[in-house]
Amino acid sequence: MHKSMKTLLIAAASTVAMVATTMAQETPKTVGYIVNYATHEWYQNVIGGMQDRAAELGIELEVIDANLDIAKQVSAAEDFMARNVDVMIITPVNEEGAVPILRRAKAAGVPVVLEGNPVVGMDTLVAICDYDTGYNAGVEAGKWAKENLEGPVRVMNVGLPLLSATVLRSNGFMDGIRTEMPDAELVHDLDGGGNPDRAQEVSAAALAADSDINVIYGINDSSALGGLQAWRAAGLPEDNLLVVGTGGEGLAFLNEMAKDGPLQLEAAMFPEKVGFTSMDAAVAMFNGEDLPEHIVSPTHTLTPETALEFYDFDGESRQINWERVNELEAPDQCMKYASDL
Amino acid sequence: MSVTSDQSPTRQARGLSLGGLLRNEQIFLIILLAVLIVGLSLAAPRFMTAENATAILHQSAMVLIVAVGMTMLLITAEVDISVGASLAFASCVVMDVINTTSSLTLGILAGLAFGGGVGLFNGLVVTRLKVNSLIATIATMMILQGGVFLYTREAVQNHHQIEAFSLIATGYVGPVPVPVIIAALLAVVFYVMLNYTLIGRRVFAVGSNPKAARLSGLSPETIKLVAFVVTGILVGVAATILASLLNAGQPTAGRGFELIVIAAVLLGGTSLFGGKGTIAGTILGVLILKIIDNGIIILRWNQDLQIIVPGVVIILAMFLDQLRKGRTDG
Amino acid sequence: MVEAVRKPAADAAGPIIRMAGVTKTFPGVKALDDVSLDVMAGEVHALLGENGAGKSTLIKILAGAYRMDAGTIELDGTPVSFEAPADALAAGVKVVFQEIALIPEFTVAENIFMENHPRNPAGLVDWRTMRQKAQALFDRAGFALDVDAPVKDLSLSEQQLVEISRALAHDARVVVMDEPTSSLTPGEVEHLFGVIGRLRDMGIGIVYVSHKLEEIFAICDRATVLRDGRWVSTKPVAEHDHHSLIVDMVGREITDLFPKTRHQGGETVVSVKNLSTRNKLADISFDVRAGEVLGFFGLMGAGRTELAKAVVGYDPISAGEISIGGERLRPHNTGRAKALGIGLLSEDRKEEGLMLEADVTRNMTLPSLARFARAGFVDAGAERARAQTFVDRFRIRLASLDQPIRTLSGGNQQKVLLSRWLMYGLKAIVVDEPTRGIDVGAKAEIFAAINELAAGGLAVIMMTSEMPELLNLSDRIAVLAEGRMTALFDRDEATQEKVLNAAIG
Amino acid sequence: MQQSADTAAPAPARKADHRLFRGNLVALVVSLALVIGFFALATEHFWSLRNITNVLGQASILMCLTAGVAIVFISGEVDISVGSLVAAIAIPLIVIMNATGSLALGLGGALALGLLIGVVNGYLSVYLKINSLIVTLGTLFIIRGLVYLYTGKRAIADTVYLESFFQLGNGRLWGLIPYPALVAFALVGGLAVLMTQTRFGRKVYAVGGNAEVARLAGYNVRRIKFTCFVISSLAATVGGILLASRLGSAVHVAGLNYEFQAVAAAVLGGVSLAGGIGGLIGSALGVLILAFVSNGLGMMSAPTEWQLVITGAIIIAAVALDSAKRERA
Repeated sequence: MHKSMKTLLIAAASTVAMVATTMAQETPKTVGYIVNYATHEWYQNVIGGMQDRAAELGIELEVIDANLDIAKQVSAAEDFMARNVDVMIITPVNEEGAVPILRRAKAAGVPVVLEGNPVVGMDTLVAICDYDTGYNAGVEAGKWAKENLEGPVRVMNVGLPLLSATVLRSNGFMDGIRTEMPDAELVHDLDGGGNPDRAQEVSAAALAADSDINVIYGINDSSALGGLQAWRAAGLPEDNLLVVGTGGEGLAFLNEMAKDGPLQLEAAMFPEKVGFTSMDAAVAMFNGEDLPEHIVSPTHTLTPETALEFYDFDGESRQINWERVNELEAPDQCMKYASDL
Repeated sequence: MSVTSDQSPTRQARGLSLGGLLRNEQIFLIILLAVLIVGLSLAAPRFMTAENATAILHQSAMVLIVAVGMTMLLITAEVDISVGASLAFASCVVMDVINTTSSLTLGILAGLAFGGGVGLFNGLVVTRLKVNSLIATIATMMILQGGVFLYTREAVQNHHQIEAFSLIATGYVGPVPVPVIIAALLAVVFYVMLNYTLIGRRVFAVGSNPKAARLSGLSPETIKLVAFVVTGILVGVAATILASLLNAGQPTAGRGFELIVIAAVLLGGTSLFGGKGTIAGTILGVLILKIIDNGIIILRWNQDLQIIVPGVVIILAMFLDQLRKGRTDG
Repeated sequence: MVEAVRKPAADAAGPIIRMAGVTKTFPGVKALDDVSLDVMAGEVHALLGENGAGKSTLIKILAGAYRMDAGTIELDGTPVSFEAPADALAAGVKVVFQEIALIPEFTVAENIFMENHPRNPAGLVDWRTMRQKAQALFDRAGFALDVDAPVKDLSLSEQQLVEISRALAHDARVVVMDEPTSSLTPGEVEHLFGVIGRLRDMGIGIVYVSHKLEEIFAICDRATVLRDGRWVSTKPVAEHDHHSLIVDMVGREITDLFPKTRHQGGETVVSVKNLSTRNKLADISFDVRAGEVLGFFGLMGAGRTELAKAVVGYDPISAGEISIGGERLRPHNTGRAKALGIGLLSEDRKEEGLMLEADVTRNMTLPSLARFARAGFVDAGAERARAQTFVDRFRIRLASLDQPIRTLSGGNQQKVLLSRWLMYGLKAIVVDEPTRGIDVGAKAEIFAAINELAAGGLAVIMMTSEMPELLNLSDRIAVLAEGRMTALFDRDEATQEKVLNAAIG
Repeated sequence: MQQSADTAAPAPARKADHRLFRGNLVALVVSLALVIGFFALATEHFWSLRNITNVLGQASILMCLTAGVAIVFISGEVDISVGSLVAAIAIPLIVIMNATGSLALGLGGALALGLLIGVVNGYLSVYLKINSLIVTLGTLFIIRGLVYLYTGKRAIADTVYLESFFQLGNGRLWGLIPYPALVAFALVGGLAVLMTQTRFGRKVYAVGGNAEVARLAGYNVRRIKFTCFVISSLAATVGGILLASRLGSAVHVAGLNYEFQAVAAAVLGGVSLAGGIGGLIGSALGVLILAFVSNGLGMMSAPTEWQLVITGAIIIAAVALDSAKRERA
């Protein structure tokens, strides 16, 4: 899958303005990426995008997995600094816990690109706009609901209060849906832990208490599909239900969309593109370029029809359609940031 | 107080005194359960509905399936911490094998075989290499948590779309969810096995006094090994349900599952030191923990309480157990 | 054999310790009922009684390990209260228990100063001073022990000396010795008596707990006798003879205790050839015939229990072969042994016999369960009925078959365990110290049962350290020393002296 | 001959248990050397002063936790609540520091909470006689839940940026030895002296070796065990403080699963679950072995899954070898 992607990457590269400038300059020898959770599909695709871009540019990419252990993330940064990597890319396990890493990296003179979550004292962050992603999906969901759903909009949010990013998504979704359906009510605001089994369990209990909802929003696909599975396990009818997923990190959403069931909207965030952009930002940092504090990676709300424009899906694997993805425009600024919470 | 005489068919000489009632752990748990149900019904009108009762049973099913095996294992004075990690791995195996073979039967068998295989490995490490089962199964847990990602980098999706597969978790027989029926059947089987059969009696004997059991011609190692394998197979059963429930094999699932299972079994009055335990107690333990879980969500309390309350309940239950023991021992 | 080292009790104004009206009840048992004991400085005071008479309970109260329900303890005429072992130690009372109370991983010196490690000015343990003090103690008491040896490497008698040294290190005024000679060779016993003499010369009061009468006459000044938890008598040993002591202890003549039955040997049932184990036994061979009692005698550590466990397939063997009824015990495990018809009645009921929380029925039917099973299901009715026949046959006293076995007395527990094997039906049984911790009345019943078994054609192998039991019950007597069989006597040719000589090895 | 306080003294002919540095530690030291040697040869970046000192700093937190857990094990009890404790004590530390600007007050607050947790664990286990595995399993849940409740599952940032606090977890002595490593070594060393060279420590070994013997020797067994729980919590608190400094915040998910790692390291270091056996130097070596394995595999770019598999296998192998050795003896 990655090899075929390479050819597409070359075409894609020229469309990114920033890349054009970095290509002309020096590239770092080694880049170290500290991923917070490499066993998650989202990050596997981020790494995939990063690896391919690195290979493209002739950069050696090293990856250390913090495996959700914040202390291990600090250790990984130390290890990279001991190995004299030229640039570090970090997806913080926790925003506050990464502050000393940045201080130490600065002292050691190693530039850092953050991915995903902002940290106090950072230089630059490559991330999607979480609030905007949720908001846009909310607007689409509101439109869909107007046409297809009976009764007032009642939402079950399978959320993750753990991270500000996921809180922004949920808030954005509710704000967005209310632009179309001002009476939309948040019936259940759940902590689904971001993983499918917990999401399923929490949703099942919530649905047993009150199953009078017609929209399930999940802050990632695991949460959305966990909520949907709980709905199914409760034996509820699927004809007056809209499920909105977020992320598009793996195959699960494509699989579900292929069935043309209640999952009608997916706020896709294109992890491959995030990895790609992060690598380019690392190169720019290495060259001492002046980067914006927030480099936005684009997102887009997919429907079962448009999903296949962005991803080729054969039931077993998916391939990103770079041409289509690179047509997307990302805003310079997000509507809301974590600091606005 | 005596091993399983609460269920003994030949129960005779026990007076129904107040002290006797207090000493009977099941009664205590039933009272606790009743208090919970009444309290929650009063506090949240939506608690006492058929839908919610069904949901609670549904949630309890997977825990109970593994908990009955864990009860048997704890009675032999061993423990298995790896069940959560094994659950996740086995659910991936189930889905993968069905995807590959398009056979529901083969997939389920593969799940059971995988769970049983993990149980066999644990059992052999404990009985042959003489590694303390707590340590051995913590290590197995690590190996499985790592191993599952060597097996699959991502969730194993449902590519087979076999209709019957999704019914395992989400189907109903009348008003009763299928997993609840599976769990109930297994609970009955294990109840009968532990109380009325040769193997059940041997399980208790090995846990009560392994040396006496050996001198009586039994092989404690073999019986413990069987208990590990049986627990593992039950993990396979639960994994099949989990894969169906999530419509995918999830390598990240099952975190903390082992602690909930063990907590429920201990709450049910099974001893950590072997020789003592009942399926009825385990059922009550699972229900109590799951009702607490459910109640917290229904009452819209902070979900963080879901990890605090079980902790308090277990310590409290053990404390009351200690008080009762103190009284009988004089 | 034993040198008399008796010396008149030192004249003292009054007793160091006086216990009076001591009463202690355990659930279901009144262990002590109004018992008194006083100990003078420089006397050796025997505390006598059969198993279950209350000796252990009394000295545990004196050690502060148990708290009494009623009664008083006076130290130099002042009432004191022993709430915990620390109080007794502070009062100068040191009990040397039969089960040695040392930490095996610690050195000799550290064990001696366990209560009170010497410290240097920095507050850290002063190992040098500790070793010097220990050495000084040994020099004073005449013990030849290495202060740096870990206790786990010492023999039992050496460990006992460490215990006594602990008492000396504490400037104990009263030393209680609980059956100190039960694990010693005659030479070691003699040495111990020397030590006791020296302690007495130091003005220490000694309570000497034993039921070996010759030792009492050899070293004790006064004797207090307990029976069934009650005080019977306290008088100078000089006023006693064997007969009067026994009468005080047993309360009746005990001639009927050992029914002297002679069994006719039938076919060979158990045949052991060149048996060795890795740790203990070396090259042991013997045969046992149906209907015969083969008694094995040996001192502590001679390998009796090891032999018992090896013969029934419990412990692994390194060489040799065991045949039961002409068939090899192979594979060497208890399952095969049971199938061939041999089983063990263990010396340690609690650790290796009983399922304490389980009821009487379940304890009794453990090996026979398969008999009561149909298609894997246990027929509880048949099981109970069968158990009831044994309860009747051995007159096992219980309230109900559903009673947890831990609530039964030691004798009744032993009868249940014996029934366990009788129910199964063996060709040969190994009984290891069958009367340990059992009261006198029940002892006779156990003996009668063993005789009955042999008369019924069972081959019986009996391990014992009790000389009377050995000489009266056995048809033949084998003697173990240091893991080897050193003698085999016919009943008529065996005497106490011959057996002991063989046991010393 | 028995100059116990002096580790450099020639080994006495007989094995004596109270020496600070015991014979069976040799095996652990050799294992550690083999691990380091292997990775030094197998990977490029492993064998550098910077990396080796890095690992010492990284291992410091688990060293503190493991020291406490080992002491409780030696006393014959179990403490698995330390993973949650690490997250809990960072809260008063950061909150007080933010409010007062004083590191000392923050440390005081952290130690006070650690003390409280130790007292609760000890009281429930020892005085209410509830099995300590259950108690600390319960408090593991409860403390984590309370941390989530209090923080709303959000990390609390250090907003005063005290240099002293930053240096505590991130600085290096002479630019070389990480301060957290120094703190951990001092703690382990101090506790090792406590366990081997003081009356209290010797009593802990006796209590764990045979509680009844210890009781007969006049020890207050309950108080000794209780004290062990308190020490364990305080040692874990020190680890938690170091972690909080390295994270510059009180992170609610800090220390997840550390209890398992600490138990594994202690057992690997020769501490018996049965009590009375093992020591703190051994436990610390156990931590270092696991830390160097983890670092080395990271340097080889081995994925997390392999690290988990290898760690699990090491634990089973170590305990199996140990029990085989004991059986032969």
